[in-house]
Amino acid sequence: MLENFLDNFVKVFSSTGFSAITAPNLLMLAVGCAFIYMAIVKEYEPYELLPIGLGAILINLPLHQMGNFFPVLELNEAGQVVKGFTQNAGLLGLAKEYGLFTYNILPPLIFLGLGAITDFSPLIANPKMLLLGGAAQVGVFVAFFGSMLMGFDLNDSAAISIIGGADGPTTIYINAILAPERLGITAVTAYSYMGLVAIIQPPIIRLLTSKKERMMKMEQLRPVSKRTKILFPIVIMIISILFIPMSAPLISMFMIGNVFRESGVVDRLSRTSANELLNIVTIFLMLCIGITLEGNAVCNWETIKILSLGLVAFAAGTAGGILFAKVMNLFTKNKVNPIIGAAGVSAVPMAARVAQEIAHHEDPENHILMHAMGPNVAGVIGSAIVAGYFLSILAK
Amino acid sequence: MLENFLDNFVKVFSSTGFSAITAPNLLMLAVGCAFIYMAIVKEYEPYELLPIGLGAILINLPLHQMGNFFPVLELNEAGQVVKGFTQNAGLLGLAKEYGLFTYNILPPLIFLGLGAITDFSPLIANPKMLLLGGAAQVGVFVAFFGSMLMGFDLNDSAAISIIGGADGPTTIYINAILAPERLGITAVTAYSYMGLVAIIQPPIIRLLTSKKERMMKMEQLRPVSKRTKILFPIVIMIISILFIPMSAPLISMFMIGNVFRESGVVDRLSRTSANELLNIVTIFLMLCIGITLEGNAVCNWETIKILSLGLVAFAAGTAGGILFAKVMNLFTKNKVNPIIGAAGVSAVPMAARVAQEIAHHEDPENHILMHAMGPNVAGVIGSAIVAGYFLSILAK
Amino acid sequence: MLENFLDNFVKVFSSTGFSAITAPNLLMLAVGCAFIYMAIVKEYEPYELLPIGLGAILINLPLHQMGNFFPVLELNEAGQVVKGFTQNAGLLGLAKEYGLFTYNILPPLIFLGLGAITDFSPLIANPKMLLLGGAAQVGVFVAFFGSMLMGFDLNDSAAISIIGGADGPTTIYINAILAPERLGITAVTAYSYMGLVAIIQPPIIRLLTSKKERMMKMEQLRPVSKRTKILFPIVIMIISILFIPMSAPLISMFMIGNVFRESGVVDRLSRTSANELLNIVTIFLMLCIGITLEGNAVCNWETIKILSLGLVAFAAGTAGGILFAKVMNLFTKNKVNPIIGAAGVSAVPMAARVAQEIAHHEDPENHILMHAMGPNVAGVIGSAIVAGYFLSILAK
Amino acid sequence: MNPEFTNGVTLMLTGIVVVMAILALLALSIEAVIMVDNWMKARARAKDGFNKEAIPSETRMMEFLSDEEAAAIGLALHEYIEMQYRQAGVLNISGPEASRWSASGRQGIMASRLNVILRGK
Amino acid sequence: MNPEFTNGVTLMLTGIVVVMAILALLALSIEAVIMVDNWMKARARAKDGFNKEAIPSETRMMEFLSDEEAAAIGLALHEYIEMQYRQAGVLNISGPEASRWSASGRQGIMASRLNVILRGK
Amino acid sequence: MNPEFTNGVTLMLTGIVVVMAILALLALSIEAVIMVDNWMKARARAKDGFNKEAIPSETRMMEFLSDEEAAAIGLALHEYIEMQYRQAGVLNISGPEASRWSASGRQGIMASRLNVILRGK
Ligand code: NA
Ligand code: NA
Ligand code: NA
Repeated sequence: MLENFLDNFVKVFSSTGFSAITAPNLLMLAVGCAFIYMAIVKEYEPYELLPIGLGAILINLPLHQMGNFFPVLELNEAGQVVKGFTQNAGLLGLAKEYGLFTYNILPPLIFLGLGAITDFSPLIANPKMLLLGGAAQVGVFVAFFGSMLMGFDLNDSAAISIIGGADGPTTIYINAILAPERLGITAVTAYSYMGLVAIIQPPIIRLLTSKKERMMKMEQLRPVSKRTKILFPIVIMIISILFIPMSAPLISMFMIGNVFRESGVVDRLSRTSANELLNIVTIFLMLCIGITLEGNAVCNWETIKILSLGLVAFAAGTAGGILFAKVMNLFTKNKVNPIIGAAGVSAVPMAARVAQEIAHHEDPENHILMHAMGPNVAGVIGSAIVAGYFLSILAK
Repeated sequence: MLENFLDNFVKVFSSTGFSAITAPNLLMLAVGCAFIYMAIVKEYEPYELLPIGLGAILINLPLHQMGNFFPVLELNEAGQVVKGFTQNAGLLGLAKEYGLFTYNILPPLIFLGLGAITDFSPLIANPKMLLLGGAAQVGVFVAFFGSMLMGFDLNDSAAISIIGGADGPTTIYINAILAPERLGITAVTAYSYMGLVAIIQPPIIRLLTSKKERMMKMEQLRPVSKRTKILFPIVIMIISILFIPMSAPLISMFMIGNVFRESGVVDRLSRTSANELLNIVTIFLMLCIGITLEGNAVCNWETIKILSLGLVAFAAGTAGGILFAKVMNLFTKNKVNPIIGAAGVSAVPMAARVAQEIAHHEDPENHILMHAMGPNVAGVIGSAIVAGYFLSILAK
Repeated sequence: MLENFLDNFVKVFSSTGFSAITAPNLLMLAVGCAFIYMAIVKEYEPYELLPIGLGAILINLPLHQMGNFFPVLELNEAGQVVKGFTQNAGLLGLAKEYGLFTYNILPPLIFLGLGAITDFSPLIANPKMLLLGGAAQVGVFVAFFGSMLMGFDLNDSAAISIIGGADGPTTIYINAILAPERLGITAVTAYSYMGLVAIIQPPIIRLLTSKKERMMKMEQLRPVSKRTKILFPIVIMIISILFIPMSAPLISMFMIGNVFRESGVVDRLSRTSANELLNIVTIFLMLCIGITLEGNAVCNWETIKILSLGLVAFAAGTAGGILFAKVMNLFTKNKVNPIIGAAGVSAVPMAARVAQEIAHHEDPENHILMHAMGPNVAGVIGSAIVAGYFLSILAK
Repeated sequence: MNPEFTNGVTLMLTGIVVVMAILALLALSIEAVIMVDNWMKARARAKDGFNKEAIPSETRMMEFLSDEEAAAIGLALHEYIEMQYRQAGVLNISGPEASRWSASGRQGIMASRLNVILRGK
Repeated sequence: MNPEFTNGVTLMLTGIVVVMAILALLALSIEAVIMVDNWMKARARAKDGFNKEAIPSETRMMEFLSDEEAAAIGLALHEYIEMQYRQAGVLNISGPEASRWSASGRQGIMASRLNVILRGK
Repeated sequence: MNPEFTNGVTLMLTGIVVVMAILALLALSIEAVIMVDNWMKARARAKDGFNKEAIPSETRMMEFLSDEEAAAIGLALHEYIEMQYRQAGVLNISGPEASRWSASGRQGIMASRLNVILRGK
């Protein structure tokens, strides 16, 4: 009996996490805590970094099944089913597998909600801002080139470079298809730099613009009618998807959400897309990202490379937007303050706020926030199209 | 290198939707826009027609995967698994496949929400209104007969004729089982005629009733106690399902939602069923209906036949309700205004409003709205039982 | 033709539920109605007993498919797939199968919501209350011993004894793994006794304490800083899961929900976890529990045994908490009123209210509610750890 | 006539009969429920001396009142109840039940119903 | 240079061109939509005698008003509309449309817009 | 005694010991967290000259105030803060932080706490 008792103790203690925890796990536990600190104390992107941090802590505590998923079927080489369903899957493992890797439905759902909270008026009032949103995508292509130089293959390079799009769900969507094993790191890199945009962008803006340029005032945006606001998402959806069908999952849900919002006749659908549905999906998407950060999988040189490529992408996107704005000013009548080009990287709405703050600092009477919102939301559309382009060329 | 560059261009342009778009697609894009116009400008059933229109536009833009679904398994004739899961499924394709075709869970979920927002008091106060709700189902059987005359087989006839039930989720539920390939058209026909009920019903009502009949006043409904309101859904659920077990998916969820509502002790469940859950399910169900409207599948003579059968069903249901009310008046003491028989087709609450407006137009002192709500909600129960009856007889 | 007509009638009537209903079904229909009565009229745990009662009524009406589930695959002995998906599954059957038996994700989702509405301050202010929450788990172990005496095997004994934890989702979680065929009865037993805690506990409390003990006042709890409130769930999560990895599904979601709540920076996630998500999951979890109460499956002697073991567990847990509080008072400076030990069984917040009422009855100036909340929430943590312990030792 | 068609016609006719029969049965069941309800009300009236159930329902009264009005009326009436009604001893309202009434003015409407009864007596 | 690398470079360059071209096309389409919108507004103005669309949108006005203020203004203006505006016969507001306006003060804001027009005439 | 039964009994006893041990460890950890928290508060007090954490929490104060009252107090106090507190130079509140405070009266409660401190000095 006592023997039994001791046996049981041994059994319990050998099933504790202490036997399996590794140094990379401990490192990632610290990183998870750091994310939580950044989210709560610094308020950097708390809706992403807090659940990601919690997920990272959870997955680095060993031997539990919350992040597990075993395939519905296990086949032998004769195509015979060796094993069917198993209980041994966890809530977050299931959400990750079905929500991202197998079906990739969480990012489009996020986009439905984002569509329902996005006001495209500043962009509709000044459609050429779409070009600034496009120019900032140069960051993606520069990072793509950089990734290839660092030895990543085409799929991996595309998946990494999209970090420069500065859109979380777009980054997650394309990585879940092209480079699922690296999804956590790329998503976290994107969100971290988005949280740090107020630190990354200002020096680049100051470097590439003169004080006179930064002090440029822009005229009041023309008013936008309700009819135009309803037609805008429908037109964008039709044209984008006709040209780049692979952009449909992101663009269509984004624009459907926006029609819900602007139509004014389906208030319940619009509110639910923008609130409960968006919140529920955010909880699971971000916890899923968190549980991809298992120490033994992510502690390697590749992670360092991705972190630096992400930084290059953000910087190049910022520069691309600013320089394109300056070029555009050579050919157009209504000049734009080149600072708003930097908002084209997306990171909605932080990058637009950065532009506002710099302009406001140079001239306290100058308010360019609404003008910066144009390229800012255009950058979201731009990145979704870039993602569709990559998938058309690269996905199997 | 330049060659490569051009090659890439060719690759991109051959992957655009232009190469694959067909005339029926273009027609359905126009139809999708027309639905959106009707929803926003005319406010005809916006909660259904707006997302359906958006889904129709999306699916008629070719070559994207949003509406795709590939089965979990592909088997060869030896029962061996040739292929397992595939990434190549889209959000709405999944929702359609799992939500409707494979599991058919979206319509019962809608019914849960409808139960939580339905007040059965006018029906409880005057239970014989259930018979008017039944009489209006004659439209279903007339359309069933018409479908057979037009050469549809039994399953197809049942699936088409349920349009006369004027209940969206019931129509969708039974079509997903008996005639999935035609689901989009029947659902859209039902919702469109429901939107047009104020145009379809008045001439039939005027034709079948005299001015004196239309001016009939009805006495105040007796008050209904809370206890009766709670017992009503439980009793309806037990009896209906005992007699027609196949009506369970619709009737049980409808009545469970109503118990949540009337019990007064589970306010959180009642609110969530009636709001967030109903809204989320509506978004996906209606987008799913939209993506069944792929041009090449729906542009054919059958669609025209279904549209006319649907109209016959609505008209016959309206007539059935009115005539039965007149017959009932021959045998009962408390006479009913026969107009309220027309409300038995369901199309909650528009048909009841039509009855009110006609009566009110004949005599501005006459208010029969609450009386018309009786057959109106009874029609929902009636159609669900008809659906269960069809499934008992026909489903494999 | 007439023959056909009569044939059809026979077909319809042979498909009614009357042909298949059994005496146990009728008994369970009465039990379902009794649950609804208790929920609405007595307001005993209405959020659980009302939907459970409705589900029980539904499943005891025969021949419908709402509770059915047929596996995705049917294999022959050669591992070949004989049959794939089938339409013949019902909404609640699917929810039960995927939500509980196969994946067991509903209980952790409930815990996410509970975390977001739980205030751990009273426990943080006085951490030794955790020991009272632990001592009340003695009820689980006593019931475990009793189950073995009654001839249940180890898995069954563990699954039954967890009723003494007085936590619905924990009971459901562990039963779905260790004794799925008995899930409905154990869950219903747990919820019923939780509803009756105000009847079960007082005599035991009065038996084991003197009037003087019951009149003991406790000093004001020390204030708890926001920083501590945020660190608490993170620390609990890390330590519990490190020691008992199998407790992760319940503990991690509970604590993640609590971090959402206390962080103050993700209000949307916290609100959604605590409201819409919790409500939606409650609806389906409770209806699922209801449909496990099929008469022919549950009407047997085992059910009577489980009901008595559950009562023993509640009583022993209450006693364990009280006696441990008295022992603790021998060794500590700040004495506790031993009544609050009874709150350690969980049944949040009813058991804490029982403690308050008894103390308040002895001395109208004595308010121990907040002190009783400490062991009360500690009991939830304690039971989740016990569940993890059972699963580490017993689960395959 | 082909057999499928005949089959369809009988299916249709059976359907009409079956559906109407079930709905008629449902109507009768509801009448039965109402009878039981009335009987229970009568019994309660015989026992308590007045008819609680006959009073216009909360919901119907609420239609004519804003939330603020309901709250005001409810609170005022609750005071009245506390003072007078419980003296009348007709109902034994106390403890949590009483505080639940006063908690929200909306629930006070229930009090107003009782008030109507008292004065009507 | 290895072929994968060449491939990548051309992919990158094609990408920039394709993405910019599509965005430019989108910008042009939006301009086209705005032109159509302006033309429809002009036509409506020619037909109705005033420009409904040019008025600051509901949303924008709402920003400066609390819900209560909006409700008060809306209700007051609805009375004004009922009396004066319909005499002016510019718009044919009646029946359910009119009652929908009065239903909620928020929708009354729409009335206030028309009021601005009337007075501005 | 059969081995399954023995096994069960040891399992039960081990369980009690393990669970109590873990809960005791959790209790000790919480005490440790509280000690760290107190040490950080003390350090902050030493640095800032007053104890920010010791003030009743926002939540607790809010219980006694309606939203309107909180807003009013908050706005008034924000003015006070802007004028006086920043002169005191104890905290460096400016830019977005300051405007966030004034944005919502609820956050102004935080200002009221600082006010309490100032006056208490
Ligand atoms: Na972007
Ligand atoms: Na109907
Ligand atoms: Na417990």
